[in-house]
Amino acid sequence: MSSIKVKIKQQDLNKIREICQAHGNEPGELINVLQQTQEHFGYLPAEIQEAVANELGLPVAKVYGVVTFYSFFTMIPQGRYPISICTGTACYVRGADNVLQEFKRQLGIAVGETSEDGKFSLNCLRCVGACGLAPVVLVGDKTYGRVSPDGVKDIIAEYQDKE
Amino acid sequence: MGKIKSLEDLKKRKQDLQKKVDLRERADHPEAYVQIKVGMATSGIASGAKEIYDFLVEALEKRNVEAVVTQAGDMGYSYAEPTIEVTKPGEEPVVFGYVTRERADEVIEKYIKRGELVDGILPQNYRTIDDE
Amino acid sequence: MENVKVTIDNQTVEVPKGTTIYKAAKQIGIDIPVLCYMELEDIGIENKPGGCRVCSVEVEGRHNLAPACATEVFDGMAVKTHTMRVINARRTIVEFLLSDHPKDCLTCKKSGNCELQDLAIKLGIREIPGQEYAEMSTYKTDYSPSIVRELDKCIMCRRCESMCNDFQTVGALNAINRGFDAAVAPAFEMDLQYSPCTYCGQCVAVCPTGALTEVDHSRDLIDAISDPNTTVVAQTAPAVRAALGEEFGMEPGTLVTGKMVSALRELGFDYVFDTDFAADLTIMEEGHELLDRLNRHLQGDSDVKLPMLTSCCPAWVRFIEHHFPDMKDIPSSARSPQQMFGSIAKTYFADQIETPREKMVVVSVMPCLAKKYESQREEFAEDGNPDVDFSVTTRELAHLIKEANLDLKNLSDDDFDRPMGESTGAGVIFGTTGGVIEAATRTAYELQTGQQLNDQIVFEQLRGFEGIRKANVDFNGTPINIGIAHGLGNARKLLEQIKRGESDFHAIEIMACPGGCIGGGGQPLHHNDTKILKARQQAIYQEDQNKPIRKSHENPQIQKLYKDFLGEPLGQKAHELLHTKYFDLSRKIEIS
Amino acid sequence: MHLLVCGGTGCRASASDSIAESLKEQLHHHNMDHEVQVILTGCFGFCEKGPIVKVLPDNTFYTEVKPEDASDIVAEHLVKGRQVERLLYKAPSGEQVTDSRHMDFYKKQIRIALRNCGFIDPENIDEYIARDGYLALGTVLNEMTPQQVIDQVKESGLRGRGGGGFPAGKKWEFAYKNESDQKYVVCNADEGDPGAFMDRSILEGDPHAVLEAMAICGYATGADQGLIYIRAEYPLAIKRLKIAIEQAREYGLLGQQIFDSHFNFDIQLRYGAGAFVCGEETALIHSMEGERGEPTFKPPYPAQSGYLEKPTNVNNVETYANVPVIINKGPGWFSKIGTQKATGTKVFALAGKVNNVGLIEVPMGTTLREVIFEIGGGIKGGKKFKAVQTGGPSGGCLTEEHLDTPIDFDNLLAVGSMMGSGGMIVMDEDDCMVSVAKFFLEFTVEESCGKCAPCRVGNKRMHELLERITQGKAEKKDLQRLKNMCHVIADTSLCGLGQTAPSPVLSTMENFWDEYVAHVEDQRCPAGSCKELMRYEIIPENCVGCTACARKCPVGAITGERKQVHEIDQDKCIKCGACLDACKFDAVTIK
Repeated sequence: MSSIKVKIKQQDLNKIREICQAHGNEPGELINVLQQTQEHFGYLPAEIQEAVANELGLPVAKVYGVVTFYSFFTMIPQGRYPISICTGTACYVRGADNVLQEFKRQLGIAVGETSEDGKFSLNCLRCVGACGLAPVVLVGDKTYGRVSPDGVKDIIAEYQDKE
Repeated sequence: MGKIKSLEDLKKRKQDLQKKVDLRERADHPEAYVQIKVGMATSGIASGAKEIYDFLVEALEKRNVEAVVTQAGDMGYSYAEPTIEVTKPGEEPVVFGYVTRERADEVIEKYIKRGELVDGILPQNYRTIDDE
Repeated sequence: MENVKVTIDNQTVEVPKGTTIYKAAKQIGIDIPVLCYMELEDIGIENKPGGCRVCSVEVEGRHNLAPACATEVFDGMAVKTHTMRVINARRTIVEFLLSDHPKDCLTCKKSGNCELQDLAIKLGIREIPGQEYAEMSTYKTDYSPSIVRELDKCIMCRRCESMCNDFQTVGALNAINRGFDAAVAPAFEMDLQYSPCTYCGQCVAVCPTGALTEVDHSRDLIDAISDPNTTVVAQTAPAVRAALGEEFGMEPGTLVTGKMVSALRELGFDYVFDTDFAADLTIMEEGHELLDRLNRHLQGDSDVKLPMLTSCCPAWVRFIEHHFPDMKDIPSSARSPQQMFGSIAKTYFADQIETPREKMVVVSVMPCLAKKYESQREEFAEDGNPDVDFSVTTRELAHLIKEANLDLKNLSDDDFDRPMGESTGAGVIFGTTGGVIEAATRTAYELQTGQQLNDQIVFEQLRGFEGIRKANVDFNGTPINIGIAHGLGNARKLLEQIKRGESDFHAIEIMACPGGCIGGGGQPLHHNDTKILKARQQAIYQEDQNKPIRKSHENPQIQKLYKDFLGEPLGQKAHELLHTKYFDLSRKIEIS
Repeated sequence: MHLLVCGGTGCRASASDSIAESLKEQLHHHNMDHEVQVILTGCFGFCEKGPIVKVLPDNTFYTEVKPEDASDIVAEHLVKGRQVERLLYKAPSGEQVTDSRHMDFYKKQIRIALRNCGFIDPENIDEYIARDGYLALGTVLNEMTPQQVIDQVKESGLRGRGGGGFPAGKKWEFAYKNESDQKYVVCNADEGDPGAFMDRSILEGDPHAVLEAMAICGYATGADQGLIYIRAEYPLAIKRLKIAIEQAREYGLLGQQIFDSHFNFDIQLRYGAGAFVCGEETALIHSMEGERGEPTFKPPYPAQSGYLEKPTNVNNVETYANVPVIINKGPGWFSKIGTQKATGTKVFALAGKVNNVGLIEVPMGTTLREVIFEIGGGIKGGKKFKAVQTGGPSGGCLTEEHLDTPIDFDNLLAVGSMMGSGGMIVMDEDDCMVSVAKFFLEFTVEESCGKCAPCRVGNKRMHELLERITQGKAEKKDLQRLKNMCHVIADTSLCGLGQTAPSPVLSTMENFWDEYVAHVEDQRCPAGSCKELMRYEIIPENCVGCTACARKCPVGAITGERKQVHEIDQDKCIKCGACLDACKFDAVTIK
């Protein structure tokens, strides 16, 4: 019998330690720590959560419980061009669902998934506060307003050939 | 700027900073201030309206007159350009024609400050959207 | 304390301020159904998430229904617990719960003992509208050595989460996901065996449904007994006899030792022995180890590890291996009674009856789920043949007895077989918190001082129900400080004291379950009534009192065992067969 | 002159940053950098026509401005004094509006919470101070006792703007009266209502107002620590808050011995990670403590045992934003605005099928009609008004007959909706009310924390049933069952999220019963929006076989030879409507 070993890269562990220490290794800072950790790594895979749990002295089950509670946290790496469709009410009544369906169809992935080539990931978000431009789609930081299902193809094409 | 140590300090600081937003403050409630419109259509500019406009903004501030100076389009008095329309709070607008820097100075000192009439008043022949 | 008057279903009752509607109603015999609510009095655990809403009642002047379990009464409050509005709500909620619950009651381990099933029966639910198209949560079933998790059956009562985190501080289980997908599970939904779970089984003990159950070995048992070529040997833990009767409608605290022996014989066991015998053996080893450490300490040996911690409880052992691996040399190296029994049965006794160990099946009947796992630990086997083949719980035994149509109540009182059925009162009290250390004290005292205890055989200062107890026993001029903890959260407190160098204990007994083994995860379900645990404790002490011999070292069969086979306590053979070592099982972050 | 460029999220999304930059460049080019100041402000509210550039002092209101328009604005308007007509706002009547004060959109509004939004540079504390910023805090610390502050807030009648409408002063008093060595003031900025962005706009446009109010609340309740719980998805608001906190500390308006008093107060940010339920104050507190954001049973209330089990006052952004004004202008001034039971104003995020989408602030008691048809400029595209949804997922859909209801907390409740945080979505004849209910339920199902059974399972079941209705698979008796589910979930859920989750369903059943019945009995969607109840078909007589539809069909569901009648494979059809748009011969029809 032996201990359970969680493998992680030295530089990743250093980064996690740095983030945890910046928050005083306080268990109460878990969410802030996870925010920064995800900001750095792009997502929160199991070994990262294990390391955070270890640094903060928390059961990893608890860290996982928190990660799976908040929609902001993800265990799946995001695409290089994360696509977010606003599904706030204003966008909904102006046809966001049709736009979403079209993205799903064209990319062949479901919400919360990343395309196989790692290029695109698809997410929904609630109200970006640009209701005047509804329906709104975000690709990374760039905002597309008054998007119609017809326009989806063009948005994807804009990134398809980029690296 | 350093720390604000007391309420007095804050009030003083506010006084000093007031000018930063005065223009916007007045734009929100122009009726409470002296409003001056400078006719600045192409012909107005050609006859020197821009200089008058600049002069008014500067002079009013220097002389501590709370006023709103705005640019307006063609006022319909092409013959008398440059023209300015002055509305004092609660009073009817008065339009002055052939305005030069000297005349503008006179308008401020006599009409706006003391309420005396000066030469060059033009008859009013239009209504603004405000009146409706 | 200020009292308030409250009217419940037109009856007025006066209760202390701060009492909940549920408790006030209970006082006047009004039964409000609950599902998630759990209060374990005496051990300070209250699970009150207000989650199931089954206890909803109508409070005059309130716009919505109030959860009786969480709502405190106020003076002049008027409550109705069974209006049509309440009945409709309650039934609708249970329909909701059932709509997301498997309907495999026929084969579910919890059938007949399931709080959700009871409620469905009570509310007369006959159909679940919309079931045809209702999406159901699905999770993979997780089989660990001790515990089966079928999360499809989880109703999010959070009782297991409370036990695992608040009471045990193990942190293996936590609520995960949210909304309809929410459940209670280990991190990343990993199997329990990779989690820090200690297999204490307290999650199973409180689970209202079949989401958390024990690994069932009754099929293996039937197979073993049915095989004419194997000799099947039973050992029964002390706490089993104090609880088995409950499964047959007897009062909690009824001792059924003799009837249990009859039943086991009837079921076809070839030998019915007693784990108590091995408990006496444990005391011989552990007691000597304690004295050895103590005397070295008194002689100024600074390397000696004190306090010595008991090691009978496998959940506790796994806890220290997982959570305090740097302290793994503090517990006694003595194996638990179950494992000592196994290794003696398959050597000493196997020789006596001239049966090779492969042909012998040792079955333990335990109040415990961690014992299932313990019997499977690699170090307790020889050439792949385990010392204890498998372990069944009190509940599994009860099922088998019922299956065999045996009327436990009316069975004769039989005695255990010899040699390994001989035991003392000291062996019996292993079944309750404080018992191991009391048994050890009885022996250590006499061995150390050379004086007989006679009438002072009972150490009242070691008994009780508080989570952490401290006592001082005068070993004829040498004061010995003893600590007792039940519940791993309490154990953690003592361990942290030791770690900080603030502990002045010489010996500490630790049991993972509330009340010790009597409150084990394999016992008949107490359904949150801790009075049952106290009754079982009394039964254990009663059994001790009834025993003609009450000190382990006076057990004649133990004396014979040492003389004929083992030699000296802590001797070479004893070390080989009766001692063990501990491992570092903690999670380690390693650089890849 | 001042050029105000809207820097709210909506306008920034359309590059208002670059507009400001281009304007500065152009000014430099024309040598006017000294006379004209460019200020990037908070939200103007008129998001429909963003990005907005406003020229002061003449109030010229340029809409839908692009960075390349900067040269015209400077060269024409500023240099030559001619308004750039093509950028002026055109009212729905077609008339050009030259001065923003004459826009219907602004006419009925009174801006208290939004007083500085679109007016000052939110990243400059001096501009806030110039607008009487921190005067209220100074006054309170110098001249008032905590009880007097509480009394003023009580007297003003200010009620919580986050949803429930609980009197703010009363709440402060509870926290004040619970003695403790440590107390906290929390600002709930976890706006998660789909279609609401007023809190974000206030934080982006006037962050100091919230800081000042929190400090006032800290003084009144006896707290020296403030926490702002803000959605991590609000990067701009976070940035501006951080700047504001830094500036306030520099000026000594946060920190030790503020205004030379014994009062210390500082503020930290805590980030929400995407859970709507964290708008509920106990859930919010758990989230701030690093836990899952699950609500707990009240009592104890946060005022008794909140953050780290210490007395805690929680209010939302808009509530706080009103406080400095109440102190400065007096509770009497404030309580004269609005109605007797609901004083002051309310900010709404007006969106959906109205002409003027945007952020508005109106006195309580303004009617829905005034908001939708005057401020909102009526229904887009001349369609017919059908319903207005207030209160987000907790609220309901109101109809024509409710349009003259004066908006306040109690009135909206009485007609089956609620104020909520201020989302107001207008719907027209094309919106199916069952689908709208389903949309909100989908949101609730996704956002339910899963703690209590009625919300966790019940809402899921309701959503499934609504789905069946929109697919024409439900029976009449299901409607009765749906109603019962609504009542039980509302009656038994643990927190406000679950208790109000059925409101969108109940209110649409109440107001649009026939529409439900049509789906169930005739398998028909009267609004023509439920896809499963729709069929696209080709009218053979009209089809000329031009192949336009087949080429446009994204799933290849249309077959047919050139110059032959085409056909739609119903199994493949995803009902996107591309064929209908493509056909020039009216040969495609919806059945």
